[in-house]
Amino acid sequence: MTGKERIARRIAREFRDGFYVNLGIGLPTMIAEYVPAGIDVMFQSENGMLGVGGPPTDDCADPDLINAGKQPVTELPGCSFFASEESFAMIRGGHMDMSILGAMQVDENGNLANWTIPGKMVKGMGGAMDLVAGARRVIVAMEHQTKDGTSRILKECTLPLTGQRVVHDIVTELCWIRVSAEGLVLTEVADGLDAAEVQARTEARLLVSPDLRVMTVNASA
Amino acid sequence: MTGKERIARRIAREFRDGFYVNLGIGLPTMIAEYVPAGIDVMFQSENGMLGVGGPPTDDCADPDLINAGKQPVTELPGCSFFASEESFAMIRGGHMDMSILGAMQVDENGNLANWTIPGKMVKGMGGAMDLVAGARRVIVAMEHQTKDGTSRILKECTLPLTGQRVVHDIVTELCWIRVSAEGLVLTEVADGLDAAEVQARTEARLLVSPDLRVMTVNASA
Amino acid sequence: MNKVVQTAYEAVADIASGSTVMLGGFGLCGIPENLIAALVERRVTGLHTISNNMGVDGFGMGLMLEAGMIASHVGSYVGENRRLEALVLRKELDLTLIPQGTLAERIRAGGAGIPAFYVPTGLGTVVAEGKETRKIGDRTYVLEHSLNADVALIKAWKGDRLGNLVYRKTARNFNPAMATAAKLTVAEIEELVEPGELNPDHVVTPGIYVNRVVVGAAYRKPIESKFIQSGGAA
Amino acid sequence: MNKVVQTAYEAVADIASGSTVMLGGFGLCGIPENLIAALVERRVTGLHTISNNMGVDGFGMGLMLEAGMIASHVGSYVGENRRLEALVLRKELDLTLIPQGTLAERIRAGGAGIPAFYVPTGLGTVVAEGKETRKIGDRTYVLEHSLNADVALIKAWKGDRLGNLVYRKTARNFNPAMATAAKLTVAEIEELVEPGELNPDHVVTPGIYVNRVVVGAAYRKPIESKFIQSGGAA
Repeated sequence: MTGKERIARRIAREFRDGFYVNLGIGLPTMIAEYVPAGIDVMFQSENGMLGVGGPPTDDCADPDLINAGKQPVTELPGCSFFASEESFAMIRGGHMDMSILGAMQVDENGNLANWTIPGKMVKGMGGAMDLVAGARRVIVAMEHQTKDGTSRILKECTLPLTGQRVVHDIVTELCWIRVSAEGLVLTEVADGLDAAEVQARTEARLLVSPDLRVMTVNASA
Repeated sequence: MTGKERIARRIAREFRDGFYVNLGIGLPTMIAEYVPAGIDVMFQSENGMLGVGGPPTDDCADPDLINAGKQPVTELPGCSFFASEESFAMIRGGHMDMSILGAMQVDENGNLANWTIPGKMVKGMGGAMDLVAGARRVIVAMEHQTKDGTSRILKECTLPLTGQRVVHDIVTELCWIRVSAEGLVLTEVADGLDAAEVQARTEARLLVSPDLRVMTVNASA
Repeated sequence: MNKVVQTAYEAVADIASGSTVMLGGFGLCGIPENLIAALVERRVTGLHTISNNMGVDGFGMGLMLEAGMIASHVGSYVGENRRLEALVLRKELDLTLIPQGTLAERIRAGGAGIPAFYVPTGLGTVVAEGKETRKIGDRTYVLEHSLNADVALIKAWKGDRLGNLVYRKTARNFNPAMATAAKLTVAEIEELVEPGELNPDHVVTPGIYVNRVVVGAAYRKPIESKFIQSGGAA
Repeated sequence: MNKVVQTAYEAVADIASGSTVMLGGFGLCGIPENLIAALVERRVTGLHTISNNMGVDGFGMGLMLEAGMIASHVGSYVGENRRLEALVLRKELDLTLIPQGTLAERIRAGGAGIPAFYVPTGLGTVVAEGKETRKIGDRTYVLEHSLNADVALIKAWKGDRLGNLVYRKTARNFNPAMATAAKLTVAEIEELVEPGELNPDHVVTPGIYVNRVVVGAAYRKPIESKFIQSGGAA
């Protein structure tokens, strides 16, 4: 099981029956594959769809039916389509139970940076700023460190922010971290690791929960 | 021809092909009957319909299909239904070519009062304040005087306003008055009347247009 | 995911006295008849209602008024309701009248996470009194705030167990906006269909906004203009 | 009332250089392919465009960019467009990036007569810099202003000669809001139907918002994620 898959599987365990969830582009999109059996979750795509299904077979792809990552998707029974301003009314209005998105940096205050590198990358924030400002619970799903081993969980973000004090939880292949008023609280660590090892790979200071547990991941979907 | 019918017929002559018009409750609703031949006008009803048709035969009345006066109406081909917030986005956003409504009082500044008599009448403004604030052209259609002969066109409204400086034209059975920055300008008088006679029945001061004409009314629809 | 409850009574069983309640409808068109009846049966009191109108004497919200359930009301038009007029003139009911478009937009804003916005409506009138005004471009506007509620009781035409709703003709009116603006949204529908039966391009209220769905029965749907002419016997 | 014009070229014939132009679509989904082609053919220049994205190298608004027609752009995401990135880094094109939901709401506000409104989005980030903030209740919000345009070029699925429009699946996106926010709205459709053929309960854009309707042809509709993988050859 890859680190990304472990993250996706762990987050999927947070879903409850009847949840409405927005999944960001990239790693978060994988989470849809691991919804626990017996649980109905409706996925929203901010370009204007609720009830997003998985990818179509290649010859059934409909160019009028894509997700926010511009990938072709399918319709689930009971899905609906709506315009952009309605989609973001839904997001901004606090109707999404959960928004799960990737990050370049997160910090001790729950600040998130995931949209730009000044002077280098001109892409845009898309719907990310709206999602972090509007969802009831914002979960960052990302690999713990960059490819060169730099921590993505910092004392203070150095890149331009996507949102200020918006992140509720950070999930990586190593651990689950809850953002609290006191700071970052380590609540789960991957099997075989301990808190000190996670801290060693993290710039931000981690408080250790008295209930620290092993991060369990369902093997089956 | 009654005075009300004369008002309705005169205003209908202002319609141009392709106009979108909101007609208020009462006298203004009558105007729909007199749209000149060869002219397509789409009537809006602020409860959420564009393309309002005339009244149904009694046994065809549909309780789900009413106008803002709560009267049953019919659908014209190409009509559409929408929610209240969309209807008023349409009105407030300046998309209606014309809003025609009744009044209790209008004054020299184009102020309009048509919704309440303090201590006596508790009804509410409904959509009137939105209509006068949003339409490109606001025409007041009303009988020139009250039943007891009091002028409804005043130096200054005494009743609580529906809108401040919102009226463009006032049409009564006696005359057409244009509201200008200089004040009220009499532009048309009913056949057989002159400006002095209209002024005698009007509290507000009327400037007389150099192009004063007889108010002509199409006899046929 | 199944939001269907079996009876209107069950659908409103936990609405507490003193709640703020939005009720959909324009006049008697598109009102949740069955939910209103259930609420009257429960006799909750001290309600703060938000609805464009307030029914008529003898029907719709008029029944709630007659049962003494309403402490305050926010709406745009309450003509055709003599009991209400009398209560207000005697100051026994706190009535706030606001422009219909501002009412609709304030409710929409409540559902859309927009706490306040500017409108031209009502400038220089009593509805702007005590409100901030602001010049933007060459026109002056009034600041209006969003409206939310504890409960929205709405009426749709068809719906599915996920809460997806479509409306019929002018019975749509305030229902979709109210569906978005309450902590608990209860939708009364005329016909329950299977998920997927509603064309997803035609869904007006996506299920995310709806907590409970109940199929109504025995609709009366009086036409208000006739109901009043005939003294309530229609 | 007949708003149908015969060719896309005719539909955009009077768009002046220097105009502010809204273009519907999300990525390459729901974009007015024929109107963009006609505009490129006309080579109007100095356009100020408002659109969520800016196509890709070789398709959609990317073609306008390559033809040197765009002076400034307001959008939320322009990834997948290397030419644009280069122009911006060289400061040859004035790019304003704003959150997607704020963009959509600002356009809707432009059509709805709401000059400004408050949102939580972007507080404490670069998009709030220089903007008024305000505490309402227990949260702080950013003041955002409406967006309007001289022209909106939108894409719908079916329409009639009165300008009533319906959209298909996620090709709806920004098109309905943009239809309301411009002085001149030109709608490209795939199929023209008779007035009355569209169920009035299903109409998304009522004809009042639309000035011209043109039936598009030869749709390519590439799927962006595949188009880019295959280097534009899809």
